[in-house]
Amino acid sequence: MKIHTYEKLWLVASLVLIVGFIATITYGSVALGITMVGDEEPTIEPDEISDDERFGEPRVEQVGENEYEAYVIAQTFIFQPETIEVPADSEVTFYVTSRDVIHSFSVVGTNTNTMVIPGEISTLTVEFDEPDEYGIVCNEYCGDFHHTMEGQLHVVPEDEFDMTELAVEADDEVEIDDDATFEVAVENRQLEALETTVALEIGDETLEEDVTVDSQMTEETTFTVDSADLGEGDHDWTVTVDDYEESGTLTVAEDLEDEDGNEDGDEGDGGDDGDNETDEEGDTDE
Amino acid sequence: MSNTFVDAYPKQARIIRQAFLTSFIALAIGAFFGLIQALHRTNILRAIESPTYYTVLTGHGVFLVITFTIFFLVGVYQWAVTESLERGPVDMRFTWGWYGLMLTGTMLAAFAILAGFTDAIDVSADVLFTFYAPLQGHPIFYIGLVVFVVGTWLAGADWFRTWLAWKGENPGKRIPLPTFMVLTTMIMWYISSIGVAVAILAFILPWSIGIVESINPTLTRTLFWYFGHPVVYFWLLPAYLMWYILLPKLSGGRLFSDPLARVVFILFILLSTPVGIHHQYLDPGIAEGFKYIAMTNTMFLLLPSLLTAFTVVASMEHGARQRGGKGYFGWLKALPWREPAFTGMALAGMVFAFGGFTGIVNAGMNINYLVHNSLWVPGHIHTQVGTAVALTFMAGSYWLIPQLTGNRLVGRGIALFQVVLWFVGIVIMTNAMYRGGLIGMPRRTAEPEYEGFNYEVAAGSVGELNAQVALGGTLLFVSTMIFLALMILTLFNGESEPIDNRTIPAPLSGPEDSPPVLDNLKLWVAIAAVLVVLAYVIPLASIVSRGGLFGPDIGPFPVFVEPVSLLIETVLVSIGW
Amino acid sequence: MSDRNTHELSAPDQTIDHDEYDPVGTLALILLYFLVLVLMWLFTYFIEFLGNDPTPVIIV
Amino acid sequence: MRLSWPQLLIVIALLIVILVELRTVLAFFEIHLSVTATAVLAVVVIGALVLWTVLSSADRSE
Repeated sequence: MKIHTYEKLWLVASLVLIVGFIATITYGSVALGITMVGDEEPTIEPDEISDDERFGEPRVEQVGENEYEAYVIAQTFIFQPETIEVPADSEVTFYVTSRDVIHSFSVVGTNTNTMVIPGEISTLTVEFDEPDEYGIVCNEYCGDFHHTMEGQLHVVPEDEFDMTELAVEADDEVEIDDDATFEVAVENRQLEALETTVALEIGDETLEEDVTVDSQMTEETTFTVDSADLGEGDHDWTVTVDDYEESGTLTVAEDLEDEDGNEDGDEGDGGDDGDNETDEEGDTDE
Repeated sequence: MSNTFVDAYPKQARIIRQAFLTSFIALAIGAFFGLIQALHRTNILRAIESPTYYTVLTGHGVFLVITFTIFFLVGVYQWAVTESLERGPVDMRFTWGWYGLMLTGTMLAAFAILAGFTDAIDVSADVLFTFYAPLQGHPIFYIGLVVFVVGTWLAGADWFRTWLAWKGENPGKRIPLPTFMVLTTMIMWYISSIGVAVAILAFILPWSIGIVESINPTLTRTLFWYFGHPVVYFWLLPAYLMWYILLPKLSGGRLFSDPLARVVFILFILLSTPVGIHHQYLDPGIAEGFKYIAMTNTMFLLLPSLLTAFTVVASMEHGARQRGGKGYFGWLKALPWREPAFTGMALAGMVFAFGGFTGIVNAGMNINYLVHNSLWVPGHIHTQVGTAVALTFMAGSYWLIPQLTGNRLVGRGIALFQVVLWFVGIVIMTNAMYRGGLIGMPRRTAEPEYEGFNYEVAAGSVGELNAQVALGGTLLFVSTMIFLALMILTLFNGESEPIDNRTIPAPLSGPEDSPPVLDNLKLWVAIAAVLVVLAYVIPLASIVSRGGLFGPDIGPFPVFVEPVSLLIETVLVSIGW
Repeated sequence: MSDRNTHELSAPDQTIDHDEYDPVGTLALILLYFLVLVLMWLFTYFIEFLGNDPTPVIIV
Repeated sequence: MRLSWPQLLIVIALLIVILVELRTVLAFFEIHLSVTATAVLAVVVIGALVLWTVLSSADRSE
């Protein structure tokens, strides 16, 4: 076969180029440890996601000193959780799966980018050094409102980050002379124990209690207020734990009208109707 | 003295004209849809609701990369086979048969897509060109695709039959180069289109009709990409054929090397298919090892294109030197830039060389994190298919249409302007697309700007990138319209003299310089089959064992669309749909 | 008028055969292309890609 | 004319392309050309080219 010398030269140069490209990619994988989304995770049935212990409640979880795992669900046309919050200087593994069609999970302006296929779980481990705010988009067409599918990723300064959750269960109305109770639950999902103070402000009273919440535990505190001290009328109250706040209003009445229709199936404590249940995250019944 | 193709083969010229006509109608609709998209996603003109954007996008993709390119391909290949074997098909009725089948398939798929514009018909297929399950289109869409693909298979069979008949009449002769290119392309197409046929016939179609309940999305996606990368070469190879066969002649020279051209096409048979997983670098459920193998295969697939670059440029240089060109770069001035067919192809080749780089980035496994599904990707597609292929087809038409009609080309100067306008338009548009992709702007979205964040633009602003996309898109649309107008005028131009001679000069280094084993097509098919088996059996087995053949219980997601604005409907009605 | 539609040259000024033809211009162009590819690759990989943190990595 | 009209057309097209790409390349080196500046630059460069081509032909025709 007759091949011109120049063409032979070009053939060699082409092979050098090709090998060079492959070498660069291999260098990235081996020396820099850049890893591809793979098949390490077992499959998951899309209609069993809600019962799954990881995806049942999409969230961020702390698994090591600076290590976190984020369980994320993509579905038409939202991400759950909508905002993911992690501390700076941490290592986060995202586990992402889809409830319906093929989506993607792409942190805009970064290499954190993966397809999300129903039945599969995409895993990506990345390091966040600096605080920042990123957008997350679905970059695979997933239906007619695909362009509205977005989320947020907040990398917050370490000292501003915690995984505390505050929930307050308080009476709405009490008859004068009865005690009003405030059940405060403080959950600490971090690995370190949380030492803090729970404070209730109502009227001009302030009640405080120091609590220590162990890792992955919930500590409950109950404040009792004598409604006679407050007097008849509406009283605003606020419960504070660190940066978290819950507030509501307590009505102290002379005589409570009997309201029938206690439709809360899940609360069987017949005595006081009109429970005011608040929850920090707002995603209760799943 | 007229010596055109239509003089020699009037019956064949007729079917080729018909294929080109179909192709150009698809081009017109596809280009119009492209204009709507360019103006919509940049928020310059929103004549449609955003959900309708995806109907338009599906149409843009299917009409341009399936109908426009493949109908043009069958036209060019019919020309190449007839011209190089110096004979027509064994039975012209069979030829019209496959054309009819392709047309029927196109009409069915087009109906399913366009019905998405109206609520009056309960049919739609807003699933885009890739139709990833569990997004579900109407069964008519899938049936249309299958019928179309079967039509192309029969077209290939027709050319093989013609070749076998020729072989009987010419024992011991080497396969003429153009026919060799046609046959090798079709072999590649047979091997690769099995993937999409299985995906549709075994899984998606039964599921869309309701015979099976569920689907394994990773499996159908992998089968799609098994076909989805080689199909890119199916669009590209007719352009290669024109670069190898027509461009040297138009430059005033001869093809530099026939043997290397054969080697290049054989490499495409061998390497086009076992690379599809490079579209799935970011897919969960496929091990990194398979991705790495696909990456090395893909990188070696650069080789035939790099070799082509040398051979084609050397053929052009040969022409320029015969025309008195001198120096290391001075010879470029001696090329026939006045000739739109030449200039269009040369510019297309230049864009292709640049776009090749962006393809290397796409092929690089881990760097895919940077660009995957970003606007970078349609940037790449528009430089490669949208220019290397489309502009070559348009430029080629300026030479071929007079050959097929016997009519002189109308407006040669305007034609020159048209190809140059395309070149400028594509660079302006894709430059913004690449830059947008690098800052993470997604592809395939009606509204790429979001509420919760802003892009960090390295240079300029998002508004500027948008303006550039819209401007480039508009220039491309105008260029397409000029092209189509010239085609129509040429079709009705009675003036027939003089038209370029149809003879193709012999290559500088002919087939006699290459070993006959290159023409042993069975051997290459066998090797290609082994490579495909090696590359795909284990990944497919793994995908099936993970997700099941019919997958987990995933409900279908029929894609419906809001009623469209009056504008589009009126336009479509006026086009005749 | 005679060759308004014939392409510019039907008959080249001279004929050059295979053995007397060295595509030096092609070689020059393609080596330039080689260089451009290498530079663009280095830029895209090491600056655009590796600078686009955070990147999924294996943490040992 | 130093360049034929088709050649002139192609050189102009190449110049437009080079300017568009040059702007991107410069931006990577923190040199930001505004759209207006680029447009002005384009007009100047292309204008100079056209003048150079056309005037030289006037010389010869005299």
